[in-house]
Amino acid sequence: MGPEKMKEIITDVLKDVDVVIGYKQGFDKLHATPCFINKAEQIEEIIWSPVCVQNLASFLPSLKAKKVGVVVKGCDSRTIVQYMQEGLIDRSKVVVVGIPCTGVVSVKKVLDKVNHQPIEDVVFEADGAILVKTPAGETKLSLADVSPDKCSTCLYPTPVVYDHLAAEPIKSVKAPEDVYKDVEEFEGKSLEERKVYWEKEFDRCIRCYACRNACPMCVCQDSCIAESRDPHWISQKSNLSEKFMFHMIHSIHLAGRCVECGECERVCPMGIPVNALKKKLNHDMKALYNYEPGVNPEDKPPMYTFSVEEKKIEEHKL
Amino acid sequence: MSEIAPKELRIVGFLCNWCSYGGADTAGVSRFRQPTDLRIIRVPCSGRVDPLFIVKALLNGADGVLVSGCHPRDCHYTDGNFYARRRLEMLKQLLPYLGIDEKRFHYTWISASEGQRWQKTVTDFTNQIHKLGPLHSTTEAHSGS
Amino acid sequence: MRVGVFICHCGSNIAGTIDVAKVAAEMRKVPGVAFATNYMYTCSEPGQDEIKEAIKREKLNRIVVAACSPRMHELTFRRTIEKAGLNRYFLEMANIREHISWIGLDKEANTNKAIESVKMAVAKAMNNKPLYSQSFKVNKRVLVIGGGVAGMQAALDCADGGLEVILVEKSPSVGGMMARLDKTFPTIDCSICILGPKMVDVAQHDKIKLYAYSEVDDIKGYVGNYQIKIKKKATYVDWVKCTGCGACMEKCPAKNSYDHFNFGVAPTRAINIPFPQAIPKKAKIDPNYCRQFVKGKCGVCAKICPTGAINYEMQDEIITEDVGAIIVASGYGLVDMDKFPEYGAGRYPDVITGIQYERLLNASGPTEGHILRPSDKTEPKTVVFVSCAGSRDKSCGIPYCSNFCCMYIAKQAILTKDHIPDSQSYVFYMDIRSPGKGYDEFTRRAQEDYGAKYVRGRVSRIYPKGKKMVVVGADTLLGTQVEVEADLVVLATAVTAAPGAPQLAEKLHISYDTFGFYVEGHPKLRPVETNTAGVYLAGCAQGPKDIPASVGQGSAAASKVQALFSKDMLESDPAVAKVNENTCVGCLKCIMTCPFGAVKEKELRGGRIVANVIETVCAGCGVCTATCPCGAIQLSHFTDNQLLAEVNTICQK
Amino acid sequence: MANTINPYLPEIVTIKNVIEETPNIKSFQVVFNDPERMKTFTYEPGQVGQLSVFGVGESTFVINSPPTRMDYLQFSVMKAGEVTAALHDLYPGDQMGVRAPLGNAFPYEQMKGKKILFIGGGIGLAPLRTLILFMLDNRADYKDITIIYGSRTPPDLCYKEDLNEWEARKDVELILTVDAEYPGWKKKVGFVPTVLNEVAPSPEDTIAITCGPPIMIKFVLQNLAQLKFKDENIITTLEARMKCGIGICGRCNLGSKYICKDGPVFSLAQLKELPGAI
Amino acid sequence: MADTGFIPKEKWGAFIEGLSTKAQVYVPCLEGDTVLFRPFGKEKTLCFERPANSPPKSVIFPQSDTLFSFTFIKDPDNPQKTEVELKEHLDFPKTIVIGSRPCDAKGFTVYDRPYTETDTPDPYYKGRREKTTIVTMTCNSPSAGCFCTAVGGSPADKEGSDALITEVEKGYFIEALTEKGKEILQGPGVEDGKAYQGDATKKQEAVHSMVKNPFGPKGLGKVSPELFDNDEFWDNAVSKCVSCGACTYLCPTCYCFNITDEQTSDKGERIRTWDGCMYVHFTLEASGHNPRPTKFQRFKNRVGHKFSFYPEKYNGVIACCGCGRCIRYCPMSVDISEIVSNLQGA
Repeated sequence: MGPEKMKEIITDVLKDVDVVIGYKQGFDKLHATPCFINKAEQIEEIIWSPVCVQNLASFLPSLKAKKVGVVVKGCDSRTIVQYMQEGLIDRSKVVVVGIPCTGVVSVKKVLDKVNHQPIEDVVFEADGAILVKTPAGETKLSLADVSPDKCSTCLYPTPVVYDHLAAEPIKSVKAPEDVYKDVEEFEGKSLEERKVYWEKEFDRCIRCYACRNACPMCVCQDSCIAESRDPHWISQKSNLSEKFMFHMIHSIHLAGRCVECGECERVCPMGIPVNALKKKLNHDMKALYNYEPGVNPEDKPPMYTFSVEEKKIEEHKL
Repeated sequence: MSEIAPKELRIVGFLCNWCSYGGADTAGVSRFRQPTDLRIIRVPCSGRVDPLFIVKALLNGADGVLVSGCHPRDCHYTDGNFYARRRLEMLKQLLPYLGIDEKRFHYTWISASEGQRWQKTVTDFTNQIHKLGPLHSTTEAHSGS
Repeated sequence: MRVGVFICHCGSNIAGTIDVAKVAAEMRKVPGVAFATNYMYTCSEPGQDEIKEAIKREKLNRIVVAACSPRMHELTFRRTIEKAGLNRYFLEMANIREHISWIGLDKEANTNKAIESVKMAVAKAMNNKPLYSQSFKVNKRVLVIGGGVAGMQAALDCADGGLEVILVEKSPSVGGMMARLDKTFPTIDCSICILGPKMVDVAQHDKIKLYAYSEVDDIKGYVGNYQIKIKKKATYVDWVKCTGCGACMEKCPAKNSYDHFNFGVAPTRAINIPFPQAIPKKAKIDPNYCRQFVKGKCGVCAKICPTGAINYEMQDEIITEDVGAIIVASGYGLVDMDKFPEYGAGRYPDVITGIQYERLLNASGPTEGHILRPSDKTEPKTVVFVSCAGSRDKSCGIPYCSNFCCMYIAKQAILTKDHIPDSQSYVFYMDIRSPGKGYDEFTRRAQEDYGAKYVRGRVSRIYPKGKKMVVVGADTLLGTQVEVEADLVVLATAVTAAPGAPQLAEKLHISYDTFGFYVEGHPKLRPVETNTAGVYLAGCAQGPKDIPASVGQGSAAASKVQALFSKDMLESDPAVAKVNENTCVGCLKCIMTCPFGAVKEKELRGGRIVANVIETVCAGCGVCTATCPCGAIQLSHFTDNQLLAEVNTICQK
Repeated sequence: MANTINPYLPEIVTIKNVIEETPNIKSFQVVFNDPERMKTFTYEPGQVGQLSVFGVGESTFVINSPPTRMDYLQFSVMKAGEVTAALHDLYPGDQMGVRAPLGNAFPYEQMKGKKILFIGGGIGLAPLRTLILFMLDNRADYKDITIIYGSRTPPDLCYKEDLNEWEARKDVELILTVDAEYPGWKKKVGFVPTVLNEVAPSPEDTIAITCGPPIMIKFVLQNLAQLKFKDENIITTLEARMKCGIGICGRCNLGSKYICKDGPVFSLAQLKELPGAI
Repeated sequence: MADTGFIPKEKWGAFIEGLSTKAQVYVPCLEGDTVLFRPFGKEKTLCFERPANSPPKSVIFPQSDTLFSFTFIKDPDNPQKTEVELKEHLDFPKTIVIGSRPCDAKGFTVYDRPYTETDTPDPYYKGRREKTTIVTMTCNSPSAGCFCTAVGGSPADKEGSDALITEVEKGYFIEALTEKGKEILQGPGVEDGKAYQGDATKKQEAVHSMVKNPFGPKGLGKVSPELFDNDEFWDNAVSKCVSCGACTYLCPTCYCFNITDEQTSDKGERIRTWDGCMYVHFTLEASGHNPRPTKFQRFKNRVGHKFSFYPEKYNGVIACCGCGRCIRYCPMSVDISEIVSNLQGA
């Protein structure tokens, strides 16, 4: 399934919208970059391969005034559903070009495998093998080895919402109970171990806000309380408690809203597992309210509603 | 400050104005003895309590945080404590994931007439925090990058 | 910033266990505090003058009063500083009495805690912003919930004062419990004779709109502007046509219907008028017993009714009324007999409740005023009264005293002797509570003039023996076991909250205690107010009380409403949510969570969408503020920065 | 700069007097706590200072008292954000921090012997006030001085005492205007640029100095051009968010120029060279 | 010159440890898959193989730095009056950075001009800079996205460093470039380096040739003023930018900062923290006015500063060291070299 079908669809969609957001090749073959297509001649630039990692749906709220076509993978499509739940987009002004996806690469993992050499070429072979060429030679990798963790438990390889589908739908072969295995595993650690773990991870944070700005559900963006004096939740100091607090703000604001696209973690230049806390929260939302973000447009995010009788919440005793 | 200060731990309480703050008043009027560690912040409703206040307190030096509102269905603002319940439960479950003992945070419902229940809650929670000891906060561990 | 701090001694209430001078001295060291002092009674007139003078003399612009609970005196001091020219929201209070001095004896620990608490208040005060009220129009109509003596009194006082009154009564007639009483203590007045005229007044008053057999379904709005939904329950009789002739009741074949008015002392008809003096005097069908409903055919009443008022198809009806204030006089209930297995749990027909006995005594009751045992309709010669059946009994979950049982038992003992001169009454009591005017004399008359034998002790068991009921109890004064073979036993069953009281409280947003009684604004000083502006209490809904007290509260509540309505415009509380349009991102999550629908979408010039708070609808709960991810919607007076200032003060040390 | 070692370290001053100019503008007269410093402190008209409310932050204001009157330094503060709100809460006797002087000054040397036209709006009179008072204190050095000043309403006019004094002087022409009719107001009504056109001063041998809200400046510049003022004879002073005050932190740059260091005073000719300035 | 030395591979660890007894030593450490400069400690995993994710700029220009602390002093007898006492913090420890790359070192020279070579030098930067020895390491190979040679640098460039280390087969060849650099040669286990000079030069040249030049054979030319002031050009170029600050915070030459006050009760600090011109708050004024409200205006300023404004002010020196971090770590793979190429017009 090459990008040809997708190009055809986009050619069609473009007649009807102001702009289509797709992927084109970035500064090397390992990097794709979003492209905003408003002229037919740009369509040739479009690519589709496992390097197309960005969640393009994130751009939709900022383009609310326009009619927009957007290319989404299964995971990214949940963003659109969540936007619908929260009323952040006008669905009638969005044309979704869905791509059934068998997994993307983690650029960090690939670079690690090739010692961070400059990339000269990347070829995806039919059997799932990846040939990466660097000045030091050619390395053969398998997609499964260099996929981000989210792909290994992906339940939605085919977009949950779309207007056009660029290939035949793919059924998930992953077990739903595995999605939060990492959360449960981490819960096996002692309190002290967990504390030390997070302190070490968050200590690397440089508060560049890439995680926040790349997050499709961080609606505040320029109005984020991490940078405001009124309210003054955190200072600009770069000590651990402030970094920790920033990540708590980020996570708690995403409670029951994170669609697990993993952008926060992918874009972190310091390699902090930023998505892990949100996964934990999602795990709890599922357990408490049987809620899964970004799946059903009719749902209401659990933090913005309630039940008079909460069946799963027990009163805490002292 | 005074010598007794080190014996006390830092406990922050968020009490809704209509029920629990009144409950604490009732306990006071009834002269129900309580430990002195707790510092009370009056809020209109438990629904006003952003879970981030609790995180902020725990990260910045508090050893325990107590939130108390009206009993479910008895909220002065109808639904405020229903939202509070979801938010606070979310936090209650998240804290241990971060390595913070969830016992350092307690939320409950106490009405304006329940002075005795308030006394018991403060006493038990304070004892619980003392059992856990001070929370070694993460502040100024090392400032990296 | 120039904060002035005033530490109140409250006599020795605070100063006894807090070193107030030290607290004031510590405050003088706090940056931003320009003045700090301690004073014997800050709330007294000279105390308030001291604040006013200091504001002018020291050019203070924020005031912290460390004293009692703000629930007590916040308004007092707000007015004080306003008189001195400061915005009233520049006041903060530190509660060093209820929350410190009264709950601990360790002066050092208390002083330390007080210092920190006052520092918190100073930190918050420095973040206080001036807030200004908006005025809004008051709807000068009042809703009275409950047509008992308290509710009727409130309704009449309001109506006589010129207010329009909506009176909602759950049962088919007004009158409440008092209408069921035979006589009243201590005067032995005929109850219905003194109540009846009031009931008629209610019915005939052109300012009172009575909804009988109706319930409050829903309440929206706020003081001055409530929207009430009233459910008129189906009576299956068109009350416009019904003349109350009673023909239907005579002919109704369903003769075994439960008589709610008479507490089941005897059966009644499925279609009935509850009692001869009922207001409104209209018939109503009980579909649980009516053959037309139970069996699907009968129609006798429809045939007999001279005005054709019967309508089996009638449905409940919802009516909307707008009012500005609400008086809750929803009355009380009585504990179920099945709470008392040791007394037969209601299985013995000759063990009855006090209110049932009233109906036996009453001339318009089922026995036409003859005391006849329910089992065999014979006159009892030995009657045992058991007080505190449930009351003051923790095992029953009722630790409180039901207030008026001692008195009505004495009355019933007297009436028993009047009705049956050769009878003997026994009263098992725990304490005789008769503190009212003429009350104690009354209980003595029962004993001394009417020969009632008072036994101090609890009844442990009642069991039947032949036609008699054996009452086994202790005489704690003599220290002996007592057994009385009685013909009839009357239990003074405990007063409880009215059925459904918590549900009504939830609709009203008022508090209720563990037992379901509504909580007054202050037990001493605001006995008929609630903490919800515009909602007032009267009668037993607040707790057990006798008729004069209930009537007094009805009048008191009415006068509160009159005072409220004396102005055409009310001032809104400005401590409501406010949107910073510069930082609002228009995600509108606040709209999703606002319990009052007070937040609306607003389009700015240029098309940007932001949230907008309707100030008069906002009740100030702050749910939106805790929802808003970007801190753009802030609850005034409880902003993030104000609460963070308090948190930070606690956390530093 | 007296403190050559640390340009970030403010000097402590004490507020001597606070004047409520308008409902939301207050002027603060301050003196250095160190009396020696008060004697050695020098600056030129147009230079600015950073005022510190410790715990809140810093904000930039022009020193609007002239170097010819060194009893105190005066700053005028319009309430807008966190720092200005905190400044408004200060009273005589309170302390604050000052970093001054910063930035460049009006080219008053080059103005000598010329006619001077001041055009100000609202709080924009503050920087002009320094220069006006400086020129009045050196009156002989300059030819005709004309001041056109306006505000929204009469209560919004700043420096009312000065205005009265200037009005009384024969060697100054003061033209006051307010945006709309106002009870008791007998002087001109209309926006400053309109009044400028009515007055129609000759560009001959004249330097125009203007400061005020951006929209006013925009039209004043247009109208001055129509009146045939040359770009190099039009001087304005810019306002921008400054932090460091020494041309590093990157906020106030217009291309390669930093308002805090290379400005705030620019001629229109200079501004036209800078990207995004106009 | 005797200004060279050699450290055999097996003594490398001891060499660093030795230096760490005399100064605060910062070395690139591996944490997870991230390399960043950390104070040396035996428990750390050192990683010199590739450039660190973030440059060592925080050593001299900490992300958050206390400019001074203030204390309010009150006389309880006269509570009306509050005195303020200020205290600067200008004591800086002797520090050595080992393992920075030539591009990182060049970054410091970009700082030096505005921070030290003015009439109002920045005492915090200057103080740390003077106390810090920069021991740079020649790159083993270029990294994805880097282009130092196109902006006047090289993988073995000496500018800004006190010493340059080049890894050769048997160990590390050191070249001292300044007096501070010479002190490094006194470190434990340093042998005579002459014999390895040749190997080192060979390696340096080899790596140099591997670096790509994104500006084509003609190299970096003049920015076209027409394009530079063309809003549409910028709008198209940066529509995918998410306005985060990863590029600026990882940039060795980005030096913008913020100053804020933090206060707790009677004391507080004025802190200087990293800030970036990519953030909307950066230029937002209290009135709500913002001279650079859109992300393309902010991006334009960033590119303009590096390739136009800075060179204009400082004799044509480009304020970009070509480290490639802003490209490599950009969430959306925005490529500044591509934008600059396009800015040169036809």
